[in-house]
Amino acid sequence: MSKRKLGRGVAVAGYGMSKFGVLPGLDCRDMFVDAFKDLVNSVDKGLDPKDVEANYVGCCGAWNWEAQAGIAKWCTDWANLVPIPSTTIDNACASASVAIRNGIIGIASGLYDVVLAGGVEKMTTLPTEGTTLVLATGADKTWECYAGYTFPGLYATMATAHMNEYGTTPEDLMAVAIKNHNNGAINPVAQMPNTITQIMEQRQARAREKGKPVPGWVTEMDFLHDDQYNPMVAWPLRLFDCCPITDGAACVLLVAEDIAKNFTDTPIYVTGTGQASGRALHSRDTLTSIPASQIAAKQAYEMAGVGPADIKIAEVHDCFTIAEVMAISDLGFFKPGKDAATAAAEGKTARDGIKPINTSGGLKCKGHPVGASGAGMIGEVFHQMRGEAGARQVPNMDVNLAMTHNVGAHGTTVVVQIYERR
Amino acid sequence: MSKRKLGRGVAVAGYGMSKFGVLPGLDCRDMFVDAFKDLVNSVDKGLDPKDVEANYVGCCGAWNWEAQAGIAKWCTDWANLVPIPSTTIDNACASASVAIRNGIIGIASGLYDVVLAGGVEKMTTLPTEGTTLVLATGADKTWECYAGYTFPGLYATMATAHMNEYGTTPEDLMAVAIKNHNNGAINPVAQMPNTITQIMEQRQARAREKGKPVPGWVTEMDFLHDDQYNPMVAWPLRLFDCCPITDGAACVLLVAEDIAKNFTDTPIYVTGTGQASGRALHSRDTLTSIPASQIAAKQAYEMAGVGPADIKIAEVHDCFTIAEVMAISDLGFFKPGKDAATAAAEGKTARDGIKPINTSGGLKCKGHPVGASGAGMIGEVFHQMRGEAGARQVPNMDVNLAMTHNVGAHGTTVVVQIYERR
Amino acid sequence: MSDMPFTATSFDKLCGEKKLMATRCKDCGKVELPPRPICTGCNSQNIEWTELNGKGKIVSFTVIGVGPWTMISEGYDRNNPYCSGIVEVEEGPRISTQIMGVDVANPENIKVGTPVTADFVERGSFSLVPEVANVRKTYLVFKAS
Amino acid sequence: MSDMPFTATSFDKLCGEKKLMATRCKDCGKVELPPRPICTGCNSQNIEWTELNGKGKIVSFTVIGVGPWTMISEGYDRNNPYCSGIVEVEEGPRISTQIMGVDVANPENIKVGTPVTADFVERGSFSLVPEVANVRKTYLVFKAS
Ligand SMILES: [Zn+2]
Ligand SMILES: [Zn+2]
Repeated sequence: MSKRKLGRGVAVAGYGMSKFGVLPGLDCRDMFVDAFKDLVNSVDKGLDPKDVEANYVGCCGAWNWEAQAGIAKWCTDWANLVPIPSTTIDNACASASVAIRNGIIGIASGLYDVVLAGGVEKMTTLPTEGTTLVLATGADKTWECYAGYTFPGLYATMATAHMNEYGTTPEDLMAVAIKNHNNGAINPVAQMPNTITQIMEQRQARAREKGKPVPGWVTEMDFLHDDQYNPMVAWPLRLFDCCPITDGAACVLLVAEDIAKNFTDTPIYVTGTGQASGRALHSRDTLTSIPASQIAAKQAYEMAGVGPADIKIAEVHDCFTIAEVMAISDLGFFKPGKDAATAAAEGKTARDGIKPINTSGGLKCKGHPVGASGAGMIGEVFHQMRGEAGARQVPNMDVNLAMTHNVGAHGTTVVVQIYERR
Repeated sequence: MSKRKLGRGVAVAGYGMSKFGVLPGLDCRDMFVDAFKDLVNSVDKGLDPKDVEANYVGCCGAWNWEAQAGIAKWCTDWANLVPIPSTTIDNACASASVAIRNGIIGIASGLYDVVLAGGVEKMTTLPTEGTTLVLATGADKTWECYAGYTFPGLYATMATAHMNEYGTTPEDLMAVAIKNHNNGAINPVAQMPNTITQIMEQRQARAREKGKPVPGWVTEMDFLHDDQYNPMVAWPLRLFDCCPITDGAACVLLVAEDIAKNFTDTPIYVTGTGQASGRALHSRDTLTSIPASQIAAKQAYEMAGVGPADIKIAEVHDCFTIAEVMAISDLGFFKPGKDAATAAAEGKTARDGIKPINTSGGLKCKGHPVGASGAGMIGEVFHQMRGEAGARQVPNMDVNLAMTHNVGAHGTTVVVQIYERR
Repeated sequence: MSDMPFTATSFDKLCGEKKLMATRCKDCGKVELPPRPICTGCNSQNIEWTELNGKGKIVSFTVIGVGPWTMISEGYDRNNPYCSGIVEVEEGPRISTQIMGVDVANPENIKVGTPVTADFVERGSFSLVPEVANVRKTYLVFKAS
Repeated sequence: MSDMPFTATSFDKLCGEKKLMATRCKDCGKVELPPRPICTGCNSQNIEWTELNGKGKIVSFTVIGVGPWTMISEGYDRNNPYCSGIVEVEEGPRISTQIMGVDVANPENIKVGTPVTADFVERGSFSLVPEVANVRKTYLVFKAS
């Protein structure tokens, strides 16, 4: 296979999102409408909804969480965009990125000029056990779930392998959570807008108020080692190694390159896109990297004509801390093993580090409404590349080239995309 | 919106399907593999699986019927096509057509040359009540299902409106079933390969064997009016107005026009594609046609540069008999009302009629594995256009231009595609 | 009520208070039932709640024997079918609804155009998942007068 | 057995007979567990069943407190967690499996490379839908020796 180019350039001209969090009373279409309204407001030169020609919506679990199939068409309807084609895509936690990639392809094909694409997820309708089970259906039900596997369990198995192969420590993983909380704490749209220190202090204050023994944590690592406050979810992963359960929707406005300036003076161009599939965990040659990430990244780099060193910032899939460690080596930013595992602890992936990763706070803090998360990632790079990230804006760096990396399930789908601001 | 053209031509070069029917012991990926194997065998000049670059799979209910989300990637895996991008699409009963349309768009964009696309559904794991409910989630759960609506109920409401507005009779609808059974009876891959007469005779013979009173039906209409043997499902629709519940998978091989002859000397070119969304039934201006069908058809006709009179044969969505009546007027083949309602009874849509419709036997007889049905439709036109339909080959007609029309849910998604043999 | 979002949850809550509420576009006046956050007439987001008088007429209908769980659990089955249909309310919009008080044993006797009035019933929900299915709520229905 | 399709259903049926069966490519010899209808080594469809000796070793693992329903219904929970992991069988391939007979209270004591042997247990199924969840079947598990 030779290098692939899209037949026509595509740009991101707008971004919108609903609240991310526990949103009682709002169903998928309600949240999608909130995201769509926010998107319309984000388009600098205005968007006439009548110009939108197609809607691609990622969603993983509405079939079970909401007893509603084919959610895209109801989102289209409630946004008053009928009769445009509406396509519901389920690629687990990469659903929104696959939806967006298909929107990009739709424009590249010449069929559309203006496409709405994103995702939505309503996850808090069931108790945690039910949500765990619905999420697990994204893995191989027959050959993984029957073995007792849950999503935290699958990533935990990769963490165990990483520790065994490279000497990675639980503290290396905790450092990823600390870094992402540092970013999320200054992200006004984050579900968990607090540093670990702030969370510690809140817990201590609450204990003090209730007249209970006040935990004597001094450092964030003290807190993260506390079995009561940071319990084991799937050994060796603890609660703070895991992203929260989130309701939310997010979407982007994709437009053909030649008309992008009609919508904004600062569009973000999609210069590379890659998508790959992976097998069940037990059928892979490695447990310490995600092969589909490497393949999707290679496709995106080749299409964009750039390499890992050229990427200024990246939003990568950190549903679990170990996922970020694997991502930053699979994407070529750090060497596999120790180099990747210690990048957060050494400040290399901080906002002021050599390769800022997940400046939004990542899925860990921003929240992970699974079908929508890939769109949320693009939101962060859209804002960073346009200098609109406020307190999170990375310092001393012109963010003219950025990447999103979205993993479906435990690596059975990966989408990598590269964006350029010209 | 001006007329749209695809940036690059696309052809169908192969077709495969699993058995359609009740297939105990086979899950979605098993059936998809059967369809894929059949597809590989169908490619005249051979297909090296390594040349397949993407897989789009439609599926409506695996989330509930099989507790497996994101089925595309597991189909890709079991067909040994990892790591190609795999996308799961849920647009209710139009899922396979939306999957195929996105495969077409993928090739048109320049990103792919060879794409596998189709669908799969495993519907017989639950009792009828459960299956009814899973299907209903394709409608508007909040505003239709809560009102007691099921899928037969929604189409029955359209039938009631059609009868009220145009004087359409139950016998007009029964004539559609009789015609489709006449076609399905000579389709070796049909789930119900029998004429109504054959079914009558089987039932009479069975009664005779068991020493029970033998029903005295003389005509097919006698049988179809028998409340015991053709019970009411949702008034005015009876059992034989409804398609069966079906397990099955089907897929097509899509290739770029410029390389189509590498695969076969008789590719079928996709010259028009249209897709539209529709609202819930109560929010439409009409109950006697499906607006999204008309819009999707207009797009497809404009892209192909042809009109209804040019189409030689069509596979249209006949999940219920009333659906075929509405389809053949929405697509412009017959006038709305009496003309469309009586077309089957008058033989106009028979194999030797002026506009043969559903020569395969339609969903009614071929079977309706909901997520796969759109691919099955293309199979029939593929065979008819290549003169490979055997006993079903339409007489005295060069089938060089054909159409597929696939409705998701009760018209919330419609895909119309036009094919040309050059 | 003025601060209730234009959602199904709000509508359900209002049904629980036996109020049949629609949304109304403050710009073009279009009344929407089901309620909507964006006007289908003019795309306005300038929406308010408005109470309906509960009167309407049957636009079309069916009689169903095998319904979803929410109906099965109420005792409806092949021998005890129910009528669902589309009702147009006097204020204009149409909604899907169960229609009570009609001759379900003889559907040919049910006439399009029959006047109906709103009523409310309480039932379980719509899902294969018991945690969701067992949540009870108030449903809008219509009754032939 | 030679005529059993290369499906999960066949594998389950064979588990019910306490047979741990894999598939083997007749062209290139590759053994596959889980069984597969198409060889991942050479794309051949020329496949046969082959019985495994049931011996393997732990490749990686985790210990889970909140499992899917199929585990919850067996009594596993935060206070009674279980170990799931990946086992490489002597014949080559790897499979996900529950691993019994390991120190789940002290996961740091569970070692990659520990030898295990196949065993079979009976349980309910994996679904939120009771009709599916309540179907019992025989599962392959591995036990630390
Ligand atoms: Zn208005
Ligand atoms: Zn082989």
